Amino acid sequence: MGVLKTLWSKLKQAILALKPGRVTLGYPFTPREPEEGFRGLPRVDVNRCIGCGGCAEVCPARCIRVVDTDQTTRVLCFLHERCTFCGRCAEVCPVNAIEMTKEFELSTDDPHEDLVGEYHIWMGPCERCGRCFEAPSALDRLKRTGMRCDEIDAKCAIACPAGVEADSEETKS
Amino acid sequence: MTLQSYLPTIGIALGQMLLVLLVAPLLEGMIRKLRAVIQSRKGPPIWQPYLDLMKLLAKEDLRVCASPIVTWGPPVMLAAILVAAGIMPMGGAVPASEVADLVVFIGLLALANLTLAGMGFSTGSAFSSLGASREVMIMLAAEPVLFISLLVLAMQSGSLTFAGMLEAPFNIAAVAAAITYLLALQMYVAKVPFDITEAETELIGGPLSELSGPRLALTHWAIFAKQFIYSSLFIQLFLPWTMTVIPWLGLAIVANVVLVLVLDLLVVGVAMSVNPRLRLDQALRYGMTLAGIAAVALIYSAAL
Amino acid sequence: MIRDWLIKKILPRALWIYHVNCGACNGCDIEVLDTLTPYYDAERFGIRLVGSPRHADALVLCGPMTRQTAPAVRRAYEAVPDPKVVFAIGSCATGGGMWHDTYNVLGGADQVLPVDFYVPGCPPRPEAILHGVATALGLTTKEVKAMRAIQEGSDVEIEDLPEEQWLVQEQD
Amino acid sequence: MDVTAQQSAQLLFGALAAGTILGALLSRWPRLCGAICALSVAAATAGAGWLGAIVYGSAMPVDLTLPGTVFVGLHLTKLNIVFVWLVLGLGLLATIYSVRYIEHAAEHAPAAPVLRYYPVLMILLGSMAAVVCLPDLLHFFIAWSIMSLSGLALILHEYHKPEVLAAGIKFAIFTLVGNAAIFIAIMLLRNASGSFSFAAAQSTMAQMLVAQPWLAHTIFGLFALGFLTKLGIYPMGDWLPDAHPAAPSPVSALLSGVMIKLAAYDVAHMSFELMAGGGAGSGSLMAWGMVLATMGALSVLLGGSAAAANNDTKRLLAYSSVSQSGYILMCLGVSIGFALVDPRLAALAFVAAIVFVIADGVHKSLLFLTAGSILHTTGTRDLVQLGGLGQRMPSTTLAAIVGGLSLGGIPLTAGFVGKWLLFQATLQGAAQQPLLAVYLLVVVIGAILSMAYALKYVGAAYLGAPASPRCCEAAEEVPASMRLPQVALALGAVLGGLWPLVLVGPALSAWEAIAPFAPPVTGVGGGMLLIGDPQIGTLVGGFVPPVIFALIVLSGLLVWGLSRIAGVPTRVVPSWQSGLDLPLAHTRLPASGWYWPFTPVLRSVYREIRLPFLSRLSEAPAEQEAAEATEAERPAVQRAASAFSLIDGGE
Amino acid sequence: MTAEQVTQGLRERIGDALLESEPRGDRRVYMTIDPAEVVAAADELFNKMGGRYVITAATDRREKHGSFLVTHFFSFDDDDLYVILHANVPEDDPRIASITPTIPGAGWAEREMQDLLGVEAVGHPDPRRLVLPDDWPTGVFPLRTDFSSQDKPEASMEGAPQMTAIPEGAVVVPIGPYFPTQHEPESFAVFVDGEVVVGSDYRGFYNHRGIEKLGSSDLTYNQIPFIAERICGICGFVHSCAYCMAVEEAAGIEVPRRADYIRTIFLELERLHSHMLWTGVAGHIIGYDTLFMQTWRMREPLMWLAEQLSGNRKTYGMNIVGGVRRDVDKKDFPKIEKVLADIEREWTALQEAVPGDRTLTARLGNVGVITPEEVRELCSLGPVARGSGDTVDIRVDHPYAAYDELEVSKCVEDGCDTLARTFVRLRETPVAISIIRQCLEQMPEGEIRAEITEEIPPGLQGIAAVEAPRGESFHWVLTGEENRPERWRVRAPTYSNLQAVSTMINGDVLADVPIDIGSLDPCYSCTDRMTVIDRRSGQMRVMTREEMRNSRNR
Repeated sequence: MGVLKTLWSKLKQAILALKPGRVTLGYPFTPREPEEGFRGLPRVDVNRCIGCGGCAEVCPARCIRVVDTDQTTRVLCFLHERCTFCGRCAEVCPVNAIEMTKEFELSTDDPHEDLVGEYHIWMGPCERCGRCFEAPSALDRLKRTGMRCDEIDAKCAIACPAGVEADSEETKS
Repeated sequence: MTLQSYLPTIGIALGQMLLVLLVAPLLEGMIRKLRAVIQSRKGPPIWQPYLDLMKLLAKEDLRVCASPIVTWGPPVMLAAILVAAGIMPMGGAVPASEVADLVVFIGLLALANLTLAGMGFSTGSAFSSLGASREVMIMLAAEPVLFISLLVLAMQSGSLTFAGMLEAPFNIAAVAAAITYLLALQMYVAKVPFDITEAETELIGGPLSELSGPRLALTHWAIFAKQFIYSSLFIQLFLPWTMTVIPWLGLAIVANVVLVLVLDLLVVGVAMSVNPRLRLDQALRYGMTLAGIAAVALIYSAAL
Repeated sequence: MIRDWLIKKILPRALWIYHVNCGACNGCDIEVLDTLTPYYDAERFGIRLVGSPRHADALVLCGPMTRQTAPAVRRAYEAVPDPKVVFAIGSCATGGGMWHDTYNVLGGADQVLPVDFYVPGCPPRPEAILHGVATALGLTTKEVKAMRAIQEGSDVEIEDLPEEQWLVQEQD
Repeated sequence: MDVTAQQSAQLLFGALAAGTILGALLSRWPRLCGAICALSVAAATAGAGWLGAIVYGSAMPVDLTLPGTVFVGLHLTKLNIVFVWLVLGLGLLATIYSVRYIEHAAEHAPAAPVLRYYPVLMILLGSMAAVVCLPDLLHFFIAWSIMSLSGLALILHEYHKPEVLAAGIKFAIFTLVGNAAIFIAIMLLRNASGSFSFAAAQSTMAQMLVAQPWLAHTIFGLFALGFLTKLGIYPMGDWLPDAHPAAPSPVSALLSGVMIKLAAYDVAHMSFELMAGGGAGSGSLMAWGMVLATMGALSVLLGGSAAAANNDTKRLLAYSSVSQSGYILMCLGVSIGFALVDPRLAALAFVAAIVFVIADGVHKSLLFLTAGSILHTTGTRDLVQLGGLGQRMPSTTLAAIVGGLSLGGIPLTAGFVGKWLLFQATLQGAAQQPLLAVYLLVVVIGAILSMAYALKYVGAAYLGAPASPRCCEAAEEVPASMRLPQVALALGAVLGGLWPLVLVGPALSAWEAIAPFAPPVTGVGGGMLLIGDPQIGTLVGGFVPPVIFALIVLSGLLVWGLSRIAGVPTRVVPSWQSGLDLPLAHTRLPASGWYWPFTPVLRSVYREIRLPFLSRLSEAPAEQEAAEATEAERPAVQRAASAFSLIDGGE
Repeated sequence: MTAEQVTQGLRERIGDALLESEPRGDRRVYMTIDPAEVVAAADELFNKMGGRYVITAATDRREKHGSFLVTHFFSFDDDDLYVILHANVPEDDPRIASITPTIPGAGWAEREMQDLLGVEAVGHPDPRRLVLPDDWPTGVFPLRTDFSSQDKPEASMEGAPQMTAIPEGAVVVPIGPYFPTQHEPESFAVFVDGEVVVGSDYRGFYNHRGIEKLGSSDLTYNQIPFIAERICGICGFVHSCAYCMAVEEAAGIEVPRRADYIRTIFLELERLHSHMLWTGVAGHIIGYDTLFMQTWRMREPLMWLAEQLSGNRKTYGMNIVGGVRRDVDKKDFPKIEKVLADIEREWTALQEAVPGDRTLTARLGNVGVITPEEVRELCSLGPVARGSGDTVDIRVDHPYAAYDELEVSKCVEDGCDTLARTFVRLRETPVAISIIRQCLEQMPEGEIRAEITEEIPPGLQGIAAVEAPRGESFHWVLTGEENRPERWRVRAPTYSNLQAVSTMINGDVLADVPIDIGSLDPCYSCTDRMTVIDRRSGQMRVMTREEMRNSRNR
């Protein structure tokens, strides 16, 4: 009797399992976009970037390097191989130069070559100092060295070509 | 009879062996497909086991010890199972009836089991030794059911040869034997819930855990072949009428293969999809209960 | 000869995987498992998760290589029969992730083993893992490549950038 | 012709007598002494061979007198000559094996001098050869007693060890009781017939079965009690598992391989010639047959379980002897039961019994010798301590594997032929006597148990990794004179399996000799075993080992070729331990852990008869009790401590 | 027990050794005691008053205070009270009496203290190395402030774990570091006689990544939520949430109510996916792959939903100190409702099928037994405790986020075995669904993130406990200078539960061990965590372009 009961319960389970039918997606042969709002690979609009380095400052994985190769060139180097795609860089960017794209097909056989974003920023007389970034909250405030951070010049805010005067003025004291 | 007169028998047996060798992986492939269907997914192609085996034949052969049992175990295991396949009835015909009977058949399968267990004990790893120990224990639970339920037929027909057993009358004892055989089929083929020997998630493959490359391929092949043999034997011995209605032997063999596929899908495939693996003691209790039922059937049929 | 053919033609269609966590947070491991489940069903390609490295063709590494796991991972690598492929899944296995500089982490998986394929992501979506495996198997092609850009106004070409030594402010 | 037979008998017993004397004289030089004794046994074996040829050449049994006497007659039939061969063939191999084994043992234990070994061994062989041939019951009893006494002396060879002494005393007590039963039976017969002659006993028994059936059955019962004691049938054969391990290994081989088999001869002899030949009704024969077979079946199960649960090489083998004796007795019981009802079936069962006797003689001796080799080289019998000897002693291992396969009853070995015949016999019998269906179940379970214990012996000792480096790393292959007997026996086991005629042929002749009233019906030719059923005119069982062998070789080559098709390289790697690097001794499953959850069940099945005064003498049972006690406590202790067992234990 | 009663009781027991007692609201009481009386105090709190031991933390405060701070945390669940017991251990004699003999569940925490800070627990029954790798040099303590976050002692990849004595006749079955049912590296050496477990030894912390060091050296307050989230890939949100709440409590930041609700939604989404994941994995462990496939199929839409709501399937990246980063929009509600409805429908069918399945119940019943007494002694949590009749559920007992306004029913079973733990998880799943529905209904409009204008002053403390799918996740933050915590201590629920494994598996059969361990829903990466935060050196160095591109490790 018990055996029959077991068999019946097993049969029911099989039927239950058959109900949804085959759900397997066609990926990778048919493309499949991530959901709206997905945070993929960050890309920098190099022409908008003002080289403030705020992204490097807040990055939890510390995968963004800011290097000044000479007095007029600042290089932002994104080491995507250890990027966690948290989107903090895009969040804090004062000029919205960073976009979290939907790219997720990042597999590669050579991450050190392929998973790099290297952005050479032309630093004009003002922006090279990077002072136009102001942290969104007191907790994010720059406390560390690691950025070239000259004395803050109030005039900069007015002259800023990136159009962040209002932001800068508000948060600056 | 001289030994030369057995040459045709040897030829037919070799033919059956080849058939089982080639068809057995298909059986596994179909089962995997069925499992995928029950699991709501597409699953691998049905010829996947062939690809697996071919791939394994090209992989490096890692050895943990130089024991001849480990070196020769897999070929011996597969050979023993193939010979068992060669002497069993196929398509309603038993060419090798006088060459080997049921006792030899069981002995050959036991040789395969013992070889597997021996291989497990040889490596010195806890997983494979425990797996080997379990293999013997499962044998202790499963073989009596298998043997006794087949002996019921032998008892009814008074003969231990397969040719004689095909003639066995179909009565209540035979039905009981058939049911116990069917209920224990999962145990013989060592699939979930009775894949206790290999138990990937407990013993990382048991006796197979130290095998790689061609030796793993042969062992897998032997397991697939065993699956075919046990299912085929059920069709042949307990449902012989399915074969006798087919006039032509070639067709009967095809029908045999098809019926084995159907049986395996319905019983093995479904059962392995909806059950968790049992613990060794639970499996043993199950096996011994079935053995007890089969024993009653045997004694009843002896008293008939 | 036969072996070469088998390795080239058959192996990619029957890739058995052994999963090795070198210190991951679980995220990647779960996503690796997820690729086996009905929606993604890696078994379509003959991929199977196996219990013993002896049966494996591919090692799937997740997580940053911690000091404690490194010897065990190396043993697992030794235990896999040739030919073998090593995948590094997730940002940690690719480049050490957030932990790349802590005292107990050696870095990415390639600090200890030769890695053949990397799938970054934190964790990578199951699709990304499938894509990585499919790329390795030759079913799809690599999508990502390095981004180099120079702001307008600069008169330097990337190729022209000198191989001089840069003054780097130590970040971390 | 008589002269020649007499001469060969003279050679047989003369050589053994010479061996006894020379062995005693030369005991100062162990190796020389052993070699001389081996030579004399070889000469005796030649005599036996010659004698056998003569017996087989004549249609009638051969009668002669025991050399050196004028009144002690020898009666040689095709049945007992098989046993004479077994005694001397295995005796020869055991003696050859002894040369280096005893030398080594004597060096390590001066308390067990060679003087107490070879002469006694020669006497044992002589008495065993004589026991089966003596037609006079008194002479028989004297030879039987000499055999028992010399056996006791050899068991007590190392009596300075308490467990050996205890085992010897246990053997003595059991044998005393058994022999007393035989003696009383002989005296009762003598009382009735007025003569010790077997022929007279036969006719008296025939009358008595009609006139005083209860007395006749008492006499037979007493005989059975005595012989079953010797045969090692549970419970009266409980001395066996203690005594066999206690004796030096070549002696264990002889005790297990030969001596207890002589009791099988006597059971067969007494039953057929006193009861069946004497004209007992088929009903009482069937009753006796079933009693004997039931006791046999019981022994099969008990011995098999105890063997599968044991962790001592020689003790495991000794228990397996209990089990195999059970098989023999089962066969004999069926044979006796059906002797008058269905002679064809009786013949089948009888043949099975004789095949079992020969096959078990061969593989059991072989396995005891390999166990002796282990003891010789590692100094231990404990399977828990052993392991991984395969790489250090390849020849012994190969021999042990063959022996194990035969013991386990795997096709193409001698052991399988016996099981095959037994299956045929029980199946046929079950159609007539449903009780035999139960025996069929016993045979099935016994067969699987035999595989389990054979695998345990071979697997735990030779395969895997060494558990205790102390024991196994110093192990080395034994000298050639010890390897030779092992290889010879292994070849014998394979030959018997591949060409069953060498086993079945003598057994059939023996059947003809012992049961002239029954026609032979089993057909055997060449390498084939075929059993036909005259009633339905078809084959009911068939086995052609050469064909199976050919098939295995062919398919083996096929799959081997398949596995080499890609020509893969090999690499030696350490075993996979989940990424850890544990010492092999830790991850090796000790023999005590095999076959869970059956081991505890199996262990409890066989209830050893404990003689209270002996357990005080012997340390071993005390240890065992202590071990059991701790085992019972262990889970409780663990659980109590487990609140923090991760942490306690410390460093 | 109120804060006053606790203080009173403790004062009676240890008298003047209670140096200071400072209740903060009704829910916290901070005490400082003389280290000599720590065992007596622990005994009083644990055994007499019936408190639950939470964790021990040690902090290197030698620079400022010249001492190590050893802190034991206790909880009174019925009264929503946490008791924090500080003891200052002098720097020249870093030793304190071990409370492990009194509270077995403290064993690991004290070993960890010895490993990482070199504060010796005197009288510890098993002072073996716990956390650091086998090849770690002795006498180097990574959580001390003089150990720079830049330091990496040379790895030799040698050295083997010390194993406890192996019982006679037992075989060591290494369950891990790499074992198919454990998807994380950790090693249970199970001692097996036949197949019966007669003992075990655990070597974990393979996943030790140094999180606590990162969290008190390199990272700032707002970087830590992301690293906290990566303590665990399954219940990461729990950790980031608990961290943020601890900082918020320390700094007195008022989080907008809407943010609380959003956190609650994600916490429950996480519980949902975690329990479904567990059910599948449990099925996989016992060889029931269909269960695995089907539950994970049910779970997948949840992952897509999470991706849509947060931008990632698992590491949501939602939390930040002061609130959350993304709003849950009204237009997403129907989608959430639909996913929940689908799951609820299928889950109900599953929930009905499991108790009637004889093979499943036979496999899960009566194995991995842990009695209520053992639960209390070993301080087990979550479904492990609730499967043994303990009613602790932080959501109800110590409400946080929006739970004080929601109806949460506790799921308690008293089978004490693996089956009971399974039932707890099966029943908690619909509860989680109902909580999310309540959140969607009751969620107020408003800001999602508090404006933080002030820097957080050093020396403040905050604790937060969150009911993770596995039990109580406990975070303690001691604020420091330079915009980063001085000490951040994490106690994942598995940390307590894992210590119960040896008790659970003893006497079971080897075949049950994987599912016994699995029934904890163990999360080794949580347990092995450890990040600490450290100052950057700010040094300059020269590297080539190639080097810069290839540099990964520093």
